Amino acid sequence: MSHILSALVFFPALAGILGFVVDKKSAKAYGIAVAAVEFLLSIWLWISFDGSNAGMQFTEYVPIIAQFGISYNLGVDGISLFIVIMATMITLLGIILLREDTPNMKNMIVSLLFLEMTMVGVFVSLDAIVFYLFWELSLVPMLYIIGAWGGPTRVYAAVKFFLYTFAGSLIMLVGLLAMAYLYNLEAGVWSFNILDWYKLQLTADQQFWLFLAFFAGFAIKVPMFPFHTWLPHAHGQAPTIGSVILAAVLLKMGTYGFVRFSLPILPDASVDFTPFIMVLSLIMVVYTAMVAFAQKDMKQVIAYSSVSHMGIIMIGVFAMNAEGLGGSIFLMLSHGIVSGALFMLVGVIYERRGTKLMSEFGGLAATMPIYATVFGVMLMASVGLPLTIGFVGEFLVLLGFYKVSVIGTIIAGSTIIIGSIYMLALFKKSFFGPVTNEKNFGLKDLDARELTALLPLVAIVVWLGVYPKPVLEPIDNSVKKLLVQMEEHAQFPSTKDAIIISKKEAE
Amino acid sequence: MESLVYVALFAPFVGSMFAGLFFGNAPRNAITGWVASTLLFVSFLASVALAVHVVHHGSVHVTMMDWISAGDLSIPFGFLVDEVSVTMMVVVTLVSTVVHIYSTGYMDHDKSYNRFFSYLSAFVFSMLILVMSDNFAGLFIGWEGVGVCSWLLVGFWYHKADRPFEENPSISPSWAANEAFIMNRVADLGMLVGIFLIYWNIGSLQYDVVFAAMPNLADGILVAIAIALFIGAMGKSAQFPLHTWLTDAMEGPTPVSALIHAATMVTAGVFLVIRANPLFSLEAVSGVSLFIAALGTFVAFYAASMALIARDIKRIVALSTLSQLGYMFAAAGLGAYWIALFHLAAHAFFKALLFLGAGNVMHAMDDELDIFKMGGLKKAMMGSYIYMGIASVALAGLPIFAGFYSKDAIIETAFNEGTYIIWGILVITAGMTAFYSFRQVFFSFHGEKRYEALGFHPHDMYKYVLVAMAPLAILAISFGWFMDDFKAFITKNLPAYEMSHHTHHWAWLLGLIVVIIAVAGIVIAYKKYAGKGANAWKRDEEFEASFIYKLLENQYYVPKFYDEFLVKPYTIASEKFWAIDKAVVDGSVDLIAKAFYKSGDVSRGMQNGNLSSYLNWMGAGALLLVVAAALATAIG
Amino acid sequence: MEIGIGHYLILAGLLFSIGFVGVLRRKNLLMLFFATEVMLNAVNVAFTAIGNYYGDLSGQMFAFFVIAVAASEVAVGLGLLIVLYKKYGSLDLETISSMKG
Amino acid sequence: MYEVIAFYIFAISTTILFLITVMSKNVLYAMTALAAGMVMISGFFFLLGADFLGVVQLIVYVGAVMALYAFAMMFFDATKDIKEKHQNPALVFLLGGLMALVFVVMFSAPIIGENVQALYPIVDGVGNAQAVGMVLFTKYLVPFEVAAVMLLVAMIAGIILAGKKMDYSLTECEVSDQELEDEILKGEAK
Repeated sequence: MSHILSALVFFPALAGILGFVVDKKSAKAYGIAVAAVEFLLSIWLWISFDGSNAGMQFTEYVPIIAQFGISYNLGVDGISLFIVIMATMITLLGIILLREDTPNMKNMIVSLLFLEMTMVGVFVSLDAIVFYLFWELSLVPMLYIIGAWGGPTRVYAAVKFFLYTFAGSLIMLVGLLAMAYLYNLEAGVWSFNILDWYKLQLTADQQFWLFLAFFAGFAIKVPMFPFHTWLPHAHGQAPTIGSVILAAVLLKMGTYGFVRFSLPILPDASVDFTPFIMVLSLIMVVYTAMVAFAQKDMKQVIAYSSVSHMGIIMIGVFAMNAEGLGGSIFLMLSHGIVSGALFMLVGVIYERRGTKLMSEFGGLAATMPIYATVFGVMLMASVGLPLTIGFVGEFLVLLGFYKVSVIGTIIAGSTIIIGSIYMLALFKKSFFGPVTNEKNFGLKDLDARELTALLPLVAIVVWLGVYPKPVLEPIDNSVKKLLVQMEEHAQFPSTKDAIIISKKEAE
Repeated sequence: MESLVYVALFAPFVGSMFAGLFFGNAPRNAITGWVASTLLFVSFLASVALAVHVVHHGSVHVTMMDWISAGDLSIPFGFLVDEVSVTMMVVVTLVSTVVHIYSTGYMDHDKSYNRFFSYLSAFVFSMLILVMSDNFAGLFIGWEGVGVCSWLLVGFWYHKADRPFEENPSISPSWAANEAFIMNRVADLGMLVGIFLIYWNIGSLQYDVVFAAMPNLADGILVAIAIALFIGAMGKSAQFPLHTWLTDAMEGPTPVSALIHAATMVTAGVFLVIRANPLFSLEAVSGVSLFIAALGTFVAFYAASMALIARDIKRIVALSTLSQLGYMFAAAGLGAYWIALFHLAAHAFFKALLFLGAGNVMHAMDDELDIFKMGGLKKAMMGSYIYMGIASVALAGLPIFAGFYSKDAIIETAFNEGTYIIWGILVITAGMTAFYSFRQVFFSFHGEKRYEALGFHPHDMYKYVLVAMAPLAILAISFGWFMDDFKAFITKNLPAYEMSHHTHHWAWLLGLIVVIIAVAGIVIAYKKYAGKGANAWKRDEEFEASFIYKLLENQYYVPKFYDEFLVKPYTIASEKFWAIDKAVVDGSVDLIAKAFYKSGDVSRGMQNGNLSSYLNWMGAGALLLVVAAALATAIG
Repeated sequence: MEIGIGHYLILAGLLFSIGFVGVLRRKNLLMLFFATEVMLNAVNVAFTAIGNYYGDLSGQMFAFFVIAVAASEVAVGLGLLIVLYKKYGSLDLETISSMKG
Repeated sequence: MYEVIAFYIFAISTTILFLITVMSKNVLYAMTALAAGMVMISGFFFLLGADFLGVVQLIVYVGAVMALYAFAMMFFDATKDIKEKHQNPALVFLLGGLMALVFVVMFSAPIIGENVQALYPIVDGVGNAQAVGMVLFTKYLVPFEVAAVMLLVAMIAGIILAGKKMDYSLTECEVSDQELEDEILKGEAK
């Protein structure tokens, strides 16, 4: 099965095209079936993945435009493997959670399957052009999902989402092309292969500008402060499934971009930019957490909390040691699962009540105990309670970042305080207290469909919180290799000092 | 022995999961309570067996599996059962078992009976992880775990509505739960920083490795680690200024207060300091240790002063807990770790007993907490009266009872260390302790039956519950008798703190002073509050209007201060930030979009359909091009 | 005094400007065409002068093509003018404003 | 000297004639002035040694194009003065004046690139028509053919546009014939 990655990428797309001819009534079943097959494929990928091999596996290489070095080049390592699995899993669960009476179900399924293709494609492509193609293509189905199934101001939100991220990624494209040009100058041949770029030595000036170009694309996607404002709009208007995938997977593309492009290709600039990134990320962590506290709408709280958590991921990426970087990749997974689940949960209550305002609720714990329990578990994972998935990543990131800046770690660590402030405030306002709104009295608790979507996430939250090793180990191996590469690749002694290679690797 | 460790650890977990099966709206199921209690008893037996094993064969160390390993970091789920942790285990499981059995009676009529046992057992599980872990990360798991369980249990009656601060200083159970959780998180951050410091300076989080490497570290780092860890301890053990959550946590059901907020969880901070004694006893961190002792002494006095006038029966007990935690920290800070641990254990017994007695009173009085509305309950509740009496005597530190030995040892330590100010304050506090604990006893059990006018019909707890409380009562009386055995046992692991010869010489006098002051406190309380008829207590309006009374009643205005200077500014800042986010950050993005729209709007005027004006525009453009060409020629 | 390229170019520039003014001020389409013819001729003079100056025939070639283009433009343009005149009964630009945006 | 005099005569006359073309209110005057100006322009070509171009100018422009204009004029009422509304005429002259000024300044500056080499040099001893033919049918063959096609297209377009069946619009097919006729009648009434 040497083409498993191609299968992973294109199976959903092909199935999506076929989906146009599927009967309307069976569209959801079809979607579940396809997503399940895709998910099983990704699980198979994991099973056949060699955890001890830190390099790229299952690589496929087909030249597309040979004279410009553009090729169809796929591969997966410990860093991308689990994000792919998470993407397929979240898509599957998201489709399961879709209501039967969703309007235009067929279109929804088809766009979700196309979205799945682009998501998987982004994380497995090793060619900058192919990467960019998937990157931009992912905007289209999401634009459609927000614009077609969203709330009252969906068009504004969708256009803002599209234009904002698109503007950033165009700058990134310029960076990618400049990178290829510089590679051509240096090596004499054209190549868009990321692995080739890893070997390229660039001057400090070139690295500086290239970093900024990449930064524009990735930072808007993450989204970093102050480029985050498209996110609350998008989340506020997107349908549940849109928010789930947006928060769980699409945001990770930004941080993944930093890990895959900025760090190894531009090690010196990455180290030089660390204070800058740190300041932005810390503002992101504290400021957006405070903004989240001020929200009246449950979904907005979670949207802003997403931004806040992405800040933690960002500082982990720039911790320049295996603990921080590995932790931040793990945190990408955990944030995907937890925020995905939280958005699903908000969607559940929104379906029942047609509102997301916290003031409309209160005392839900009494009327919907199972719902409250699942929400509580996800809340605890979100605030980083040990033995939930949220803690492992957050702990490692903060631990790793300590080496970069003590003050920064303390400020970032305040996330465990302010994170619990807004989350507990949300929980108290919606779930605790007497039931004051009579509309909340007869609310149904989670039904079978919702439980099918949510319980696997709860199980994963606990499983990876207690025993993260199967996931953490491949990540750790690849991260260590990445750091070694960075260190060898770095030109300035100060960079080499900043990158900490774990002792085992150093030997 | 390994299996015993796992039995001790996981029995409560199984109980919690079992109770959890009857979650949700499932009707009350008496089995859950009994299964959970039985499993806890099993855990207790295993702990005792382990204790016996430790006495004879030394400590047991097991590693269950890897938890987190990334980079050079490797954290296993490892459990260490040595003298210190086995003491904690026995205390925790014993008190927990009693509280569980008590709860089957106390929570009898609560509709969330199953949920309660699920939470309570989960708490015990977390607490056991906390004390048994062999590394700081594992400790942190338990640390946060008990925090969550405390959150769940304090907010157990989440359906109660918020009330204004003036009416109920704790506002509501859910509010108190959140306060407790968030305030603990503040301290947890300190703890995390301590863990990071340890990891990056030593490279491991295992206790044995860390403590072995401690003496080789630079002084500054040691001090930093000590401060960071102590900040963590301050949160969990509710030391000033992170103390306000403890009294508010009394919103939880009384068994919870007895177990979590008196006997076990709040002592976790003391446990941490004891556990990290190789660090805190280093010369380099003596300043921090002294600070710990001073802070403990301050808190002991501070809390006792508030207890003097408190009217809420649970608050009085909570404040006395706070005060006793201060004693423990004083001992630990002065280097007498084993005495601190001893007081911790003794305190766990008598304070749990006291709380459960208070719970009985509440149960009898239909959840009335105001002692001004009680009085003369002795007849109706003889059993509870005896228990409360025993516990209060122990707390007051009268001879024979457990508190006498442990507290006296702490006061003696303060004298021995030459810290006479600490000694003096601790002695005065001992008198205050005796006064307020008996004030509460006399108020509720002696004097006029004030409740009759209010229409209460008190009745004592179920018999089996009272029987179940007996072990605590016995230990509250007798635990002190085993002081020397305990010392011999525990000092295998902890530094053997010995009184100097000089102090030893004066020990009888010191003890006498403490006892006299304590007895004086009791006598005053009796005079004031136990009288009947003409001697009956009357409210002293003048005193209640005085500044000191107001100060104490408002807890030195600390909650007010937090509300005014932390909560409100934070809320306002959050709102402001949100406004900024919408107006400035998002606004500037929209501004770009609007600029494009506007330019389109403006330039649309050119498209007026008049060819002639199009030509004019074209001409202007052509002119521009020509000028540009001319300039280009001129320049280049 | 010799007539150099500068003279021709300046003259061409002036003629072009005259045509330019015509284009700008004329509202009658036919007159507009005249003005454009003036501009084209001015450019032709410039092309030829430059070609002569460099001793290169390309200048003349361009002039040829310009003439060809002008001829076809007149052919098509006049046809359109007739259509317009039939439709609006006038060649005044003020009356023809169907392109209003 | 003779060349200088010729140049200035031609220059002054073309300028005046073209100014008349641009400023005149009468179509007939304007066209006549244009035709005369073009004749004068051909004088420059002869002066510059582009004999063939001069002849082409005379034949094509003064002959064919002007004839076309003359015929076209017959459709319109050429004897009446044209009424034009001039909004801000000052601006027009300002723009034109600026344009002229820029050109004068630009061209009176020393020419740069004196050493440009001729790609298709004028060969001495060979007649201009012959030389032009050589270049036109070798290097510029493709553009020449394209120009030929273009002229053909223009011819057909001109015929169709001005052709007899012009009583309905080519662009507004959806408008019914009746409406169109009404509109035309209205236009004629004006």
